[in-house]
Amino acid sequence: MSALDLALANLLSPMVLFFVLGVVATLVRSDLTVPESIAKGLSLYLMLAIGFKGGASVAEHGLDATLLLAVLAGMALSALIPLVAFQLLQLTTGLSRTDAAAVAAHYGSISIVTFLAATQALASSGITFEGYMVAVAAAMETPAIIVALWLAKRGAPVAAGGAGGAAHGSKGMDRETLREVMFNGSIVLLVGSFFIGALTGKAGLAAIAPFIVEPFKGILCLFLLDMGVIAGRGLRDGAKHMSPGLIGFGIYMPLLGGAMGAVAASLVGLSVGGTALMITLAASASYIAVPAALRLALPEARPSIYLPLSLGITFPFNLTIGIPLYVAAALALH
Amino acid sequence: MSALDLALANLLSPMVLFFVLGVVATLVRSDLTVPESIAKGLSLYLMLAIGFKGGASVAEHGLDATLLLAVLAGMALSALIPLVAFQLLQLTTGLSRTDAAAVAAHYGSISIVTFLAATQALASSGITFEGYMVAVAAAMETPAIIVALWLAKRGAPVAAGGAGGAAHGSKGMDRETLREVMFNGSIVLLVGSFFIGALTGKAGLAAIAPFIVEPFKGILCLFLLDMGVIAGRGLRDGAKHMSPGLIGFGIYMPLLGGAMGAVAASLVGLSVGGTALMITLAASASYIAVPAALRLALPEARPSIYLPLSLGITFPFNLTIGIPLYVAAALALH
Amino acid sequence: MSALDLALANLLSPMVLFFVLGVVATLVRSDLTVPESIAKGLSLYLMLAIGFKGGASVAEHGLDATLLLAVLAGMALSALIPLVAFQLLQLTTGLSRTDAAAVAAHYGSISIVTFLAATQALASSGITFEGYMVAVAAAMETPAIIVALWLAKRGAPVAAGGAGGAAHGSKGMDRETLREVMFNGSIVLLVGSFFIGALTGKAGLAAIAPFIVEPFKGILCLFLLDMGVIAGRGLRDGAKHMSPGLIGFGIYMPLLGGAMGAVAASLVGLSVGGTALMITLAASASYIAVPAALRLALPEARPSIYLPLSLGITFPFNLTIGIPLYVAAALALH
Amino acid sequence: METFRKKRIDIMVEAPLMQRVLTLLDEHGVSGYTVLPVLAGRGKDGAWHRDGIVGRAGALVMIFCILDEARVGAVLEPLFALVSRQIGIVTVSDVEVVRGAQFT
Amino acid sequence: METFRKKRIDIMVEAPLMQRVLTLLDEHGVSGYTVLPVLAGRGKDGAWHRDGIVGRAGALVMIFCILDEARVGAVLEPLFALVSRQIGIVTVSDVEVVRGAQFT
Amino acid sequence: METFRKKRIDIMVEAPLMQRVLTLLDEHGVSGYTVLPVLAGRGKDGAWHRDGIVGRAGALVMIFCILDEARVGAVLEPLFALVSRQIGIVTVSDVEVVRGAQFT
Ligand SMILES: Nc1ncnc2c1ncn2[C@@H]1O[C@H](COP(=O)(O)O)[C@@H](O)[C@H]1O
Ligand SMILES: Nc1ncnc2c1ncn2[C@@H]1O[C@H](COP(=O)(O)O)[C@@H](O)[C@H]1O
Ligand SMILES: Nc1ncnc2c1ncn2[C@@H]1O[C@H](COP(=O)(O)O)[C@@H](O)[C@H]1O
Ligand code: NA
Ligand code: NA
Ligand code: NA
Repeated sequence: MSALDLALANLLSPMVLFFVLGVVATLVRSDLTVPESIAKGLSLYLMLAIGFKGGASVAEHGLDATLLLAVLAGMALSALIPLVAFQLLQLTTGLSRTDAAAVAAHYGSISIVTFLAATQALASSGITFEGYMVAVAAAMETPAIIVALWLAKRGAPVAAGGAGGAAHGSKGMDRETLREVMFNGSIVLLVGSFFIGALTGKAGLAAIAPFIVEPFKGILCLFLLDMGVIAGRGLRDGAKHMSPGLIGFGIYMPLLGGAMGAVAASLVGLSVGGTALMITLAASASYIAVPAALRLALPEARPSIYLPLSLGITFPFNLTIGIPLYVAAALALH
Repeated sequence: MSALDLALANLLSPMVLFFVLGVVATLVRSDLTVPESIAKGLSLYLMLAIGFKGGASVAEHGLDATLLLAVLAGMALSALIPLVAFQLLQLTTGLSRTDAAAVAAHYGSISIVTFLAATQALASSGITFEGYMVAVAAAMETPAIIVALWLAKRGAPVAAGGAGGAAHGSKGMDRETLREVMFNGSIVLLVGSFFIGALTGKAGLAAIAPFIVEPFKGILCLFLLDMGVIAGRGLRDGAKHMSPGLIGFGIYMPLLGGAMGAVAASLVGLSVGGTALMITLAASASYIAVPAALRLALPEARPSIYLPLSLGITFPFNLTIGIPLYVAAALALH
Repeated sequence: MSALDLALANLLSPMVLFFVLGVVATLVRSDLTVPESIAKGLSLYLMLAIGFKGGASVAEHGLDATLLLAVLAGMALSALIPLVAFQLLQLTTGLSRTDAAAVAAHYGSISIVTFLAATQALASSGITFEGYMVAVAAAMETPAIIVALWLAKRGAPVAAGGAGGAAHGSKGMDRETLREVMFNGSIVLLVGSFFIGALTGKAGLAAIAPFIVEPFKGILCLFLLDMGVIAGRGLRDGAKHMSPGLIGFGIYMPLLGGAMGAVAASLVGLSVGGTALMITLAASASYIAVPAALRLALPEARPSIYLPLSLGITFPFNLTIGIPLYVAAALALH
Repeated sequence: METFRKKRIDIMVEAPLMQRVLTLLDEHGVSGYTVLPVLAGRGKDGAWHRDGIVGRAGALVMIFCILDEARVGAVLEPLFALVSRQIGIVTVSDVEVVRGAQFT
Repeated sequence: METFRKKRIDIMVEAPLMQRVLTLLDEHGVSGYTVLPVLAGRGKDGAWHRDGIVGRAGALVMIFCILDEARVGAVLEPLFALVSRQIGIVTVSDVEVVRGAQFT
Repeated sequence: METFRKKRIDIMVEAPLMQRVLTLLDEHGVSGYTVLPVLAGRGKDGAWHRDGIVGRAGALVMIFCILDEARVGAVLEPLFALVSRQIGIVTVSDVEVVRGAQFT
């Protein structure tokens, strides 16, 4: 299957088209929105389903020796990518140290929905992947935040603390904030479901498959419709804050991160599918866990910069062009 | 299958019975309600599903030449029915010009849930229909509103404007309001899903069928339970505002509109199923798009008149007695 | 299948594990929560599904002569259990008369989710049960409340009235409150769906099975995750209010109630499955209908006592250890 | 623009009691009221949060009613009698309205 | 801690009209506003409840805006012109803020 | 009916910060607080809307706390220190309560 076929198949998948519908609806100023609690419910569903399926497949195929390696590689990527991103931002954009660090954190961390879309793309090309990649995804959320806070504080003491600091007199990310980041609902549900899937295995999966497997694609479409609406809003509201340099960053950074992910994947020795997912994770940018953490630990950083960039530029890029590219790259590497 | 069989089969369908349950629950003053965001989520689901399925069937059976004709016929109906309704209201009820125009708008426009119920009734009688009837439904929402506003303004200049006017100094339905009506969330999702279904066709449908096809009937039941609660509320609160003349109108107007729909359907040359749906659309009265538009463009019109009439009288009538009648009529016409 | 096998199978079922996940998430102070409207939507779904399935199975197997007997037995249990519970509380805990009566009401009434979990446990052991047990469950909700209010008033006149009283000058549970309790949303939906299932039977079930049957287990998992979060909260916040005596009561009372349920079941002559469910109903404690009623009719009783006890102690006990025990007991009795 | 002095009564009350309070307000012929959702709170009876709550018990709602100063006492007395033994609070504050006649 | 006297305008308005009101506030250069959800209410036009409502019509939202006393009149006039024929109410009350400069 | 003068502090704060604020209020021994959901808003940092938002970042909540005038300063100082660099606003207003002793 050529890269072009992949790209077309992906662009014409209901998932991507519903995302586009959401963007268009917002740009024509339609009042099409998904109520907050429905959106939250959908994301709970997605976390539960993807975690459980990952665990169940681990239970089936046994614990691949590379699991630990993959998790460590993921954490390393999550810590390294922000360093690269930070340098590039300082060179190519006029962002303040704080804002640059904040943006960097997003690209080190991951977007689980991008990950989901990639798994669907693999499935529709009949490519399997290591079930534990879900665990890798979870492990990649936090390190980037810690590194970025350290970047922000170096030579910018005033940036220290924020609400966390104020509340605890400490500097940067205090223990309380760290706890909140690591135990944020999405991660706990993802990892918890992973373990439940691993424990209950085939039988457990069979029992709830009609809920978490069959309708999954359709529910993902509805969720991506909502993501499209939010991305469209990000584009509309964020446009004025975005310099060409920043927009460029939102497009080449995922490619750069993805390349680093590819290296890590081949070092670990992942399968084609696993490689594609590792690239995708490295290329994706967070818009849930990281923003929440930064509002606590780095309040001076402007959400009006990092949210539109991650949601309005990088997410759509990965969803439409990035993923098929990453799958093609993974195929080329094997 | 005789009209009576149809009627019975319809009345004893879970859909209708759950609607009745909702009405009864409200009348015994139970606190049974569906949370707003759930109701909104369900309606998003229904729009997405019905739109997508319509598009997919168009993709499968190719673009029937009558599509354009059917859409035009629908728009004509949407524009003509209010004129008839308006005259009847002025003759048979004491409604003010403004209120009469407002009510007329509802009957020219359509109720997508009534349309859904009709498609289910057809399915259970094994009758197929043109997939593009969904597009016809979408096209019928707006014209009625424009005509009704024109009716209200003729000889009642004070009725002009409302919030729209006040905000823009224009008269009647300003461009902003028109945009809001045409791009309201439900329509955008319905039409957007229709196109996505048409683009992705069989493959797309197969991918998300476990979400939008199999559970559809059941989810519709839950939604109709909610509709029953709202209809019951409409009946309870609206009773005091409703004269016998008005109640009568709520019952004979759908029949009259349905008859006009039957004529249009045979002119266009629709199939049995298509005819039944065209009749249903003409007979149904809006309670979402139109009220929202009128609050902006015709604030003097009293919601306490048109909402109970459309929700409490006409919707239940169509759901229980109307639909089987319309299907029987369609069968008789072929 | 030995009691131990049952216990293990139950403990390792996704349902129970997701409940545990919810508890753990709360204890590590994660922000994992299910939005209120989603939780309410899920419970509407569960009521609709369980009621409908019960009705449909009654339609299929015909009206077993024991139906009426079972319902009466259930009501008797609901009225008797509070008397026993009240005595025990007065002897073993320092609770005030009012609080003791309030707690007693919860154990006389039932928890539908515990009932649901038991039906799943039966299903996975391939044990069938009388469909009308759903009706029994509904019938058991109210009597306990009336008895408990009578207990609270005897010799504690001041406890009389509350908002109900204040609003109507009457004492204890006035007619208005009684109506609210009997027509509370859950009951109306449960009973209504039961009748709809009985009316539409096999055909109706076939039509909506993809919504209410296949995904049921999975949706129950999501709901139990939420229950776990609430139970965890109950444990955390309620701990300080709970004496060892009270905690003990939360564990031996279900066993005692269950034993009374076993007697009733064998008198009625229920099947193994029916017996297990009757025991479960008797053993379960309410946390929805009863608290709401007591806030109106017995406001002096402290929710900080009865909610944590029912949600934090008895519900988890029944879900994890109780249910397999009750199934084993039912098997032993036949 | 001319405005008129009125009073605003805010009532935090348990959801199960809401209907009772609204009926009472109706009986006292207030011109209207509004109910706002409440997410979470803490009082002498401890903390609560709506998330995850299925039943109505435990959650609170906030009802506010704008009325004429002259009627405040007449409404407050029975209102307080109704909620006094319940969980909740009642506050009164000053507001100005544009349509004076609308609020009685 | 030093605080500054400001005014708070509360606007209960039908959901379909919300965007119009916010645009108007923007046009008058207020420094910001907040929209609160509303659960239910009753007024001269009868009672309503959000539960089950699918469309936006029928439901209300509550918008409040904190601004300088001097600007109240300038905002209230057109605001009232906009909502006068609609369902809804407008109230004005006193508040103190910590960052005076933030609210204009 | 006798009422007592108290102060009401309204705090609009980002959802991720909510727990911090509540903890601070607890530490200062206020008798209670209430959290209201917020639908949308606009401030110097731009506009936002809850619909569709999945994470907590970006959304705001409104916390109000009724307390004795004497304690306002003691609470406002650290409160402001906590939220000063965050998105959000703080206002103070007058209210009367029926149970004076309940609010400290
Ligand atoms: N001082 C306060 N300020 C604001 N809200 C309060 C206060 N005290 C109590 N409340 C609210 O009223 C509810 C019941 O209070 P209580 O009856 O003291 O438990 C609490 O859960 C809070 O939502
Ligand atoms: N003048 C105002 N009136 C009412 N709410 C405001 C005002 N200014 C800000 N807000 C609210 O506070 C939030 C944060 O404001 P800001 O920190 O200025 O961005 C906004 O999103 C609004 O919800
Ligand atoms: N006196 C009042 N106090 C509080 N809210 C009110 C009052 N009057 C009206 N409202 C609110 O404003 C909405 C519209 O009022 P109306 O235009 O009088 O129908 C009502 O549904 C209530 O939510
Ligand atoms: Na990344
Ligand atoms: Na029509
Ligand atoms: Na029981």
